Amino acid sequence: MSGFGITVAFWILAALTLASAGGVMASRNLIHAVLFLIVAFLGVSGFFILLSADFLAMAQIIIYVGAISVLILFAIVLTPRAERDNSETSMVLPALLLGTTLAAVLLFVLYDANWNVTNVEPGLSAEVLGSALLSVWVLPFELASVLLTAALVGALMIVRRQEDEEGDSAS
Amino acid sequence: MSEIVKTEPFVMNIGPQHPSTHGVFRVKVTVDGEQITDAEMVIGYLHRSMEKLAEERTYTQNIPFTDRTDYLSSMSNNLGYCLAVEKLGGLSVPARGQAIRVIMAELQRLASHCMGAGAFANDTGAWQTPVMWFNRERERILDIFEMTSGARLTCNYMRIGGVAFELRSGFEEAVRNLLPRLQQTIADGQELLAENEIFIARARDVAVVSPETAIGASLTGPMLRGSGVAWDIRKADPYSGYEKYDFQIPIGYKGDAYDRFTVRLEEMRQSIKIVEQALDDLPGGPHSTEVPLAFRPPAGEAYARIESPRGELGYYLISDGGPSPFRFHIRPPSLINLSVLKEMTVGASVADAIIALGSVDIVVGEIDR
Amino acid sequence: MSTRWWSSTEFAEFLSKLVPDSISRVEENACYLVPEKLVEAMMALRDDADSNFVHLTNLCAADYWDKFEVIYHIQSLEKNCIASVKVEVLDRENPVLPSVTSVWHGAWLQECEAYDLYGIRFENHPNLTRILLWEGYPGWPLRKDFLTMPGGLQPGLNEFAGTAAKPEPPVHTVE
Amino acid sequence: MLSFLATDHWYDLRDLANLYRVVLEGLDHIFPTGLVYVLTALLGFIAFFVVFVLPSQLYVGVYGERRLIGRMQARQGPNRVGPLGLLQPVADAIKLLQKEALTPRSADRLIMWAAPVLFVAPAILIFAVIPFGPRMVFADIPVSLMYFLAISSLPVIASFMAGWSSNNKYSLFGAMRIVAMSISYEIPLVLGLLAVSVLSGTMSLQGMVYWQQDIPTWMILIQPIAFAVYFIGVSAELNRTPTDIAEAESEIVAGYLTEYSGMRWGLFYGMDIAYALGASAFAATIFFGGWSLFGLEQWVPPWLIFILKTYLFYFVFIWTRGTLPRLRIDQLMSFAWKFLLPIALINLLVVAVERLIWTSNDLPDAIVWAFGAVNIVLMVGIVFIWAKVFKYDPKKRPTKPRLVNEPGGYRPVDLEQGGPSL
Repeated sequence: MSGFGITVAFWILAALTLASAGGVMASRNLIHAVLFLIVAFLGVSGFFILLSADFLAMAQIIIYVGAISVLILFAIVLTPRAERDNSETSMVLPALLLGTTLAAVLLFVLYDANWNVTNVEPGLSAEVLGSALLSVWVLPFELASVLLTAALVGALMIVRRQEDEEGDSAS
Repeated sequence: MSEIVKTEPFVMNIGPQHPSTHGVFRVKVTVDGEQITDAEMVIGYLHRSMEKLAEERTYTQNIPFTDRTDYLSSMSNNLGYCLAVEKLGGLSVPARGQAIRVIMAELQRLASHCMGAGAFANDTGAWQTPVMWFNRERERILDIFEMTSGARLTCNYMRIGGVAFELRSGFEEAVRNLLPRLQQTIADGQELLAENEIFIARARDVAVVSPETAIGASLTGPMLRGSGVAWDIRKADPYSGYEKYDFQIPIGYKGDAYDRFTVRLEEMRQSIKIVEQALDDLPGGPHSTEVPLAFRPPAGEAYARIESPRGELGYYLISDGGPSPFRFHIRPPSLINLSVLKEMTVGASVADAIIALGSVDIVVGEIDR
Repeated sequence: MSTRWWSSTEFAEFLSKLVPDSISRVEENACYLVPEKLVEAMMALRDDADSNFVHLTNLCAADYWDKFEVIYHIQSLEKNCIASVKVEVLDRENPVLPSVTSVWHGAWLQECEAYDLYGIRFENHPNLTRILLWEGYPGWPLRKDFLTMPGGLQPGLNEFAGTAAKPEPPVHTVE
Repeated sequence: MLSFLATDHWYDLRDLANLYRVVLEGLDHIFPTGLVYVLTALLGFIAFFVVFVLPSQLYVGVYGERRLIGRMQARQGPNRVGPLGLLQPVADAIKLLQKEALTPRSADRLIMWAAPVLFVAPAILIFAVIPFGPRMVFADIPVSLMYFLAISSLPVIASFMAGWSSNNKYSLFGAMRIVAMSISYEIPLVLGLLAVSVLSGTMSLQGMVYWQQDIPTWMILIQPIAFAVYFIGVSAELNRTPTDIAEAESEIVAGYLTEYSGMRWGLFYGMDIAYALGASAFAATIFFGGWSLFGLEQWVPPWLIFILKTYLFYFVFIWTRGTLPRLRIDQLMSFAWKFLLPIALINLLVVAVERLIWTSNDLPDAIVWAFGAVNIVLMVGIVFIWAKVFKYDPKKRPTKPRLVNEPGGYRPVDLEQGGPSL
């Protein structure tokens, strides 16, 4: 990471991402929060591009912006309005405590970690990523897919209604 | 669990200003997701109290009112009203007048079904193309009306005891030139819509009305025939000499929106057959009997009905011997066909409700009168 | 082939066998039923195999200054016959009649219309509302004495009395 | 293969990159180095947009579509403003600019204002990776296929914002429909394109053009299933008939655009066309050989070939719009999940096997023709089997009503012996 343009882009992206992440927390309206979240996702994908990880950046946009945020939006719209807004909670103090602790730990890790500058060529092509996922990391990859499938089936089971089952067995 | 995972129902207004309500007609639907759980129609936006106005005017003066009830089939409305007055007064119509009335009524049926079929195709989402194709032919029929009566939409052509004027020269040729074009357009409609996979997927099994429901709900016209009930006033109770013509009653299979559409298309073909026969042996003689302008029928009552494009159009007249009717009641097929609106729409999606509404082929002028 | 009209005498004879005491009087063009027995008689006419009046074609009301009449045109599709039945409503102040929606669903909207324009209340109607005019419209416009009724259109008056300015509808947010 | 014939002279119209380079070199003498980098980006966008997208939008998208649909609907179409009505799009734009952009009182003002802006940005970005010629691609990134998919998933968010913020029930319906549609059709679309990527072994659009030029073939001949899946998926994402349920004017008035007016609406309308053009350009690149035309690109300007292919594909969009009715949302959903997704998966499997055979046995390039034949046979077979499984028989369905001579009561349908199947 060098060069004037890249540095400027980094700071702009950082400000944008942090500001929109703050917006996610601060906004009362859940839809606004999700829209802020989308901006944060876009900012993160911008960082990936700055790191020459094109594939990851694109995957970030497709999966997080194109699919997950849209699903969240869909879920919010279909939820009854009474349960939609960010309501007050009595857990403000514990949450604050937990958040501060977590931030402290993360900052410590950031400070303490040994940030080596390697000579590895930056850039992660899709081929390299693909072969790594399906050779070295095949077990975690497959485990993740099994987990996701299980979650999918579980979600289906939860929302499945009684009358639907009857209709299915009849047909 | 299912109580927790559910969507929130909300009330949505379809109309009175909506592209698919064909006029100022409004349905208040309660929607759960895309599914309709309740439907309530709100009408009366076009109410002009014609039944009250008609009690103040003479029998002849009332003919233009009938034009304006069902404004897509003014000739049929004229005919129904004149038949009722003739029945009340015991008048007869000369053979030529009857034949001209049949030709006009059938051309009007063609024009009205052109509109109905095209608008229904528009409701299914065929973006304006069928509407324009059918309207092109409808315009040509309206040209013939203009040539005959001087007006395109509100013709005011029938009179008590016959028709207003003799046919213009060149009428027969114009109609004979028109009929093959109409055949072609109907064939196009058959291919473009009735045999279209998407159209079948949209209209088949949508808004099904069982024959029992249809009869119980007093449906008439293509709505009733679509449910497989063979009932056509032209056959069952012939008027104006319909018994002389050879035609058949099209009836549907299941009573869904698709059946109603195909029944309308087939009725257009049958109408062309009737017009051809009527033109072939158009009798000579006078076109009308002499009836005084301030016609005073004897005291009594009469109920005359015709098969209008939308169903059984009845006129119920009570006379007290005066120059104007004591009671003038129109049996509006559009309104009564809407009796099954709730049955057709509840449980369906919004898109299907639009199809259901389109398949009824309502005219708001007739609903509200 | 044309539709056979049942004459009033034929109809009265048939119905008196089916539901006794349901006919109040017989006139030349129609047969008058007793309001209390109306639904029973109509149900019997619909279900009896000989009459088979399954289709209510037309339902309308008429005002004869001193009384109302409600006219039913009922027909059989299979036998291709039609009959005209009437019921008198003598009470002008509070006209009430049993509803025939339980016999024919098709009576629903037509009874609503008769209620809207004549003010005849049909008992046991599932949802008797004004359909053509708005709720709260003063008077019943098709009555012969509409102009003399309170709230009716007075001669020389250009506006309906009782059409007060409506409040502006509140803004609803999408739920 | 002959090498690319275009020279480096700036007047060689076969490669507009020359002109662009000359301009940049000239500017390089004037401005400091860093600024030229920024100017390159700006100029590239402006060049792409002004030279190609804007005129195409106005004249193919607005004028051409209206004229052609007018022709299909037995009417004239715009023919009053200017010769042959050619100035009609300009007049429309001026009219839209003059109109007031209304905002309902109970709307979410900020989001309603931001939605058209967010809708426009991806429409411009999408053309950044489309190769117009061998050297005429603005950003030749190695994952341009992914880039295209990523960018084309963004307008959904803008449409949703538009629909939600208007605070109108029709708009909300449109927003919900477009969201549901896009997440359903995104999956078969990606899987279909993945098969293309697997076979050609690249994710770069320029790489795919070169691949098709080298074989030489068009991808549509090799992978008809992928093309069918792409076409259906992209029509659903773009709201073109028969899948325009998000703007279905006969059902939900104008969907998420109901409350928009003036140029805000105009931006949505114009950018809808730009997306359709982008999808057409993408299809022309991936499935129709892009700027190559079996050697002809050495004499004819490649960008011209490419633009003509794009317009040809766009014409199919117009054609379907003028012809087909619209499907219902649950039909579209079940079609996407029950038909398109399995068929895309089967296709992906078959293509992956073909690719494995090809690369592991070191077969010659001509083998892709055999693959193409296999794929076409497979497609026909799958559709045939599908029809058999669901007992689809169009000939047995009655499309005309029964005819009777005598009136009477209900006539039961006789379903015995060769009767109609309902």
